[in-house]
Amino acid sequence: MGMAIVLFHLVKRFGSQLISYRILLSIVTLVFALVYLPKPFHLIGLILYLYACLGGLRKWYEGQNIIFPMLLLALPMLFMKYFSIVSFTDDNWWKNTPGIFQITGISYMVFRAIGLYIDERSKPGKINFIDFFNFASFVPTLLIGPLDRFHRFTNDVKNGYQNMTSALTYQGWNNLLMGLLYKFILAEAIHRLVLVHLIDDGSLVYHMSYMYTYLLYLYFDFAGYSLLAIAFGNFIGIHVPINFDKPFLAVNPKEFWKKWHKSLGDWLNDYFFKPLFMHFTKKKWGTSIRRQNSALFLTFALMGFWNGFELHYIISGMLFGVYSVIHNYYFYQCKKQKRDVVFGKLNERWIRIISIVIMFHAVAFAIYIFSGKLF
Amino acid sequence: MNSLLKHKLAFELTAFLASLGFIVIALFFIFSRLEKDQSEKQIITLHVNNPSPDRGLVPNYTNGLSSEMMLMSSLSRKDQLTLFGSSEFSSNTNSSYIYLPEKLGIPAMGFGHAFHQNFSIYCELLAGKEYLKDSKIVIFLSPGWFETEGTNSEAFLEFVPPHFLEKIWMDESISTDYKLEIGRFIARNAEKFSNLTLRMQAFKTLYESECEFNQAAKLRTKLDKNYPVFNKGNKIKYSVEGGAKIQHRTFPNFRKLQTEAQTIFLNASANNTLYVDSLYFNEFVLQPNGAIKTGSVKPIDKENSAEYKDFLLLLKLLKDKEVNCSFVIQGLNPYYYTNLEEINPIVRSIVNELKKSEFPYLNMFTYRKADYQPGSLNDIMHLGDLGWLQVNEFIYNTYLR
Amino acid sequence: MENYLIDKIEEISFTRVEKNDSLWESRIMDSITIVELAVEIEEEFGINIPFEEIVVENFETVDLLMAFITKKQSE
Amino acid sequence: MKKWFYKFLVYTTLIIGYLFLYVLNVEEFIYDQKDIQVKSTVDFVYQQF
Repeated sequence: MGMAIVLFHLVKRFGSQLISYRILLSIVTLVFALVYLPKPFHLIGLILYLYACLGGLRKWYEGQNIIFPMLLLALPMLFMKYFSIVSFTDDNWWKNTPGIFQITGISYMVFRAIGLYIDERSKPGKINFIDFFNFASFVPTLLIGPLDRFHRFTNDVKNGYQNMTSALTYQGWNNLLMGLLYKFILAEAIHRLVLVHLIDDGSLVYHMSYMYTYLLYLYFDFAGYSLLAIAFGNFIGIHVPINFDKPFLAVNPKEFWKKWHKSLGDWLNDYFFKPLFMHFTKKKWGTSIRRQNSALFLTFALMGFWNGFELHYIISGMLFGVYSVIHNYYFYQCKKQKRDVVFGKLNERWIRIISIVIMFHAVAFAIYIFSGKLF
Repeated sequence: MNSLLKHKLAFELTAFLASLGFIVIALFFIFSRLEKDQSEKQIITLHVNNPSPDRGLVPNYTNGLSSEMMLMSSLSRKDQLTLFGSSEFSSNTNSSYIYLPEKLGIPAMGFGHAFHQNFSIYCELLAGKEYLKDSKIVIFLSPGWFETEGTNSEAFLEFVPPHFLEKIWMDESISTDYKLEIGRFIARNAEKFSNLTLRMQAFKTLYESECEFNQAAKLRTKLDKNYPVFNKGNKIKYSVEGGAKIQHRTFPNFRKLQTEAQTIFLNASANNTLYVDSLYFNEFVLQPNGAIKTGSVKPIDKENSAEYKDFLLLLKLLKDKEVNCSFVIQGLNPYYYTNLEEINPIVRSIVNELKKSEFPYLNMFTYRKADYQPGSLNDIMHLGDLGWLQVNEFIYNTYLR
Repeated sequence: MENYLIDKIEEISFTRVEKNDSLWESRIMDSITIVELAVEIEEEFGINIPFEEIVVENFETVDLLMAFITKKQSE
Repeated sequence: MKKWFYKFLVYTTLIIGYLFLYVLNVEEFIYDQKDIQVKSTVDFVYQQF
């Protein structure tokens, strides 16, 4: 990683006329994949599949309905998630197929491809393969995000060398420090000093302490990783979008998803919730509030399925759905009746504090389900 | 832009250097305080309630403090017998640690199970060094031990718990030579442990430094600081309580009891001519095809036997500390083993060493069928009722007449 | 058109709205109500709004919204 | 100044965390039971010699 950054800066200084930024990025990505990733050719195969699907869809698919394109693009990922829960006992030819779909970063690449398809579908012109390759397999964000947008990312790549300013590098340095602190110090300390030493005696105290410790661990580990990804992006002139922003200060589920894994929340909102809810609204199914709630619930249930087809992921996704539904119903009633239906005339600051406390515990519980400790 | 960058660089650098400086000063401060604490001797006293039973068997010390305390209190009680042995410590009612307290009212505790060999006994005695004076100790030797490569790593972990290692390390009255032996053992078996604890590492480093630079004593003080486990205290002390004395009741007629035991055994082993308990014979000796299994032993070269070296080491410690110790050399069944004369030399060497050191011993080993007393072993190698009664008689004669 | 839009926004968001209010910034509209508004507009003006165009840039103020509708109608 | 102090704190935590977690392996002397977790690689079977 460090070598790549140095390389980018050297080329910027001495060879920016010889080789364009996007080609350089592709080469570096390719070398990285070949040297460090366990299955580089699977990865390239997946990118070719996604690119071919995108091209085909743009050329021949005229419909406005996005279900077919989404399923087509998500097919490899669905296989992967499915194969991870079934076990193959009988000896037949497809015994070894699951391995083909276990590719590093497959989920995020599929998500990027779907986002790209929807964003660009009304715009004419061909999508350049190099651009697509760079976007889909951008190394810092390959594994666990954040999810970027094609248009934004390609713009950054276009101005790659100009973007590599000292200001952005400094921003990257700050992100790097925080990322190291979160992932390698705080998350590591929580994991090594607390989490693995909790003694499972089956008591409520154990499960409670595991719940909060795991939440903190997950946050610092995940947010730290995101920060590191952002930092490495920044060092080579890419403004990777932020993913975490003090999520435990969120007062409601809606705000929480703007602060916790924001790029996934936005993705789900833009490409799943919005079309789904629009479809419901056009069909005039039930009342407005019922439509809102069903769309919300389904979105979060999908998120659960996306994490994996295991029961604990699905239940935890649905739980987040239920939180959002409850909050949305409350919010709707407040607006309709023009008063706070739960807190009444309570001091604004107190409402805020109470909301934060409730939200934190609700999240802790859902993440605890997510951890798979309970079932 | 450039001035902005300079400003930010200065900002980062000062923050970094300030924190570095802060940490260095803090560490310096903490270490200087630690140094002071070191000079004040600190004694950690380990204590458990009611640690002084007068009978029973402790198979190993993995139960933590309470099992360690059993050993220490047994060693510290001068009226009590402390028995170290291995696989013969089963639940035979005539086992010394059962028979002596129950029938004769003499407190006795057994320590060990299979694989409890010379080296772990050596470490246990070192850990209990301050209680050794006048302790009554009986060590049960098995000829089979000397065929092994010495105490194995698992047995070491079971019989030499962290407290023992720490106690040995901290005890300045134990000479470095004794400690080096533990380091030698750990170094030799290093790859047989999944990883070494800091304490084990310290012993190993001590040994290796002695091998290379011949300066273990100097290094020790340094190691004390390098291995923070030892910084918790300078000394470990077990707080032991003496229990009530039991008076022995009668002088038993061992001759008569032994004759009775032999008669019972001959009936119980009637299905074979090897003088092996019938049930054992059917299960282990008789082959499915009707053939009778025999055993053989490997000749032991005492110069190269790790176990024999461990035995000499143990003997040296016992002599050094003037322990009131005696030995039982157990036999093997010459009807089952066909070439016992092969290990007769090493048994003779053991006996010679014991004679030289003037420790009382009972030698039950013989390679001649004619000298073998049927019933002294229940099977091919474990003491039977007759054997235990002979041992009990020996202990009684040694310590109580 | 302007009056219709303001009426609809007020109906959906249960809030009083002025012509120059920034709908998103001041939290009058959110990701849910913005979709409801878009569907109402589709029906009223007979245009088709792909969901990916329901974004803040097009819906931030009543003025922007009017420009967007006009553009869509002319397509 | 506030920002500077924040940065100072970040650096300090990073350095101390690094020392404790990666140089000293602090859990080894916080959790004493680690000694018991050491396993022998020799299979221990209660067999007769």
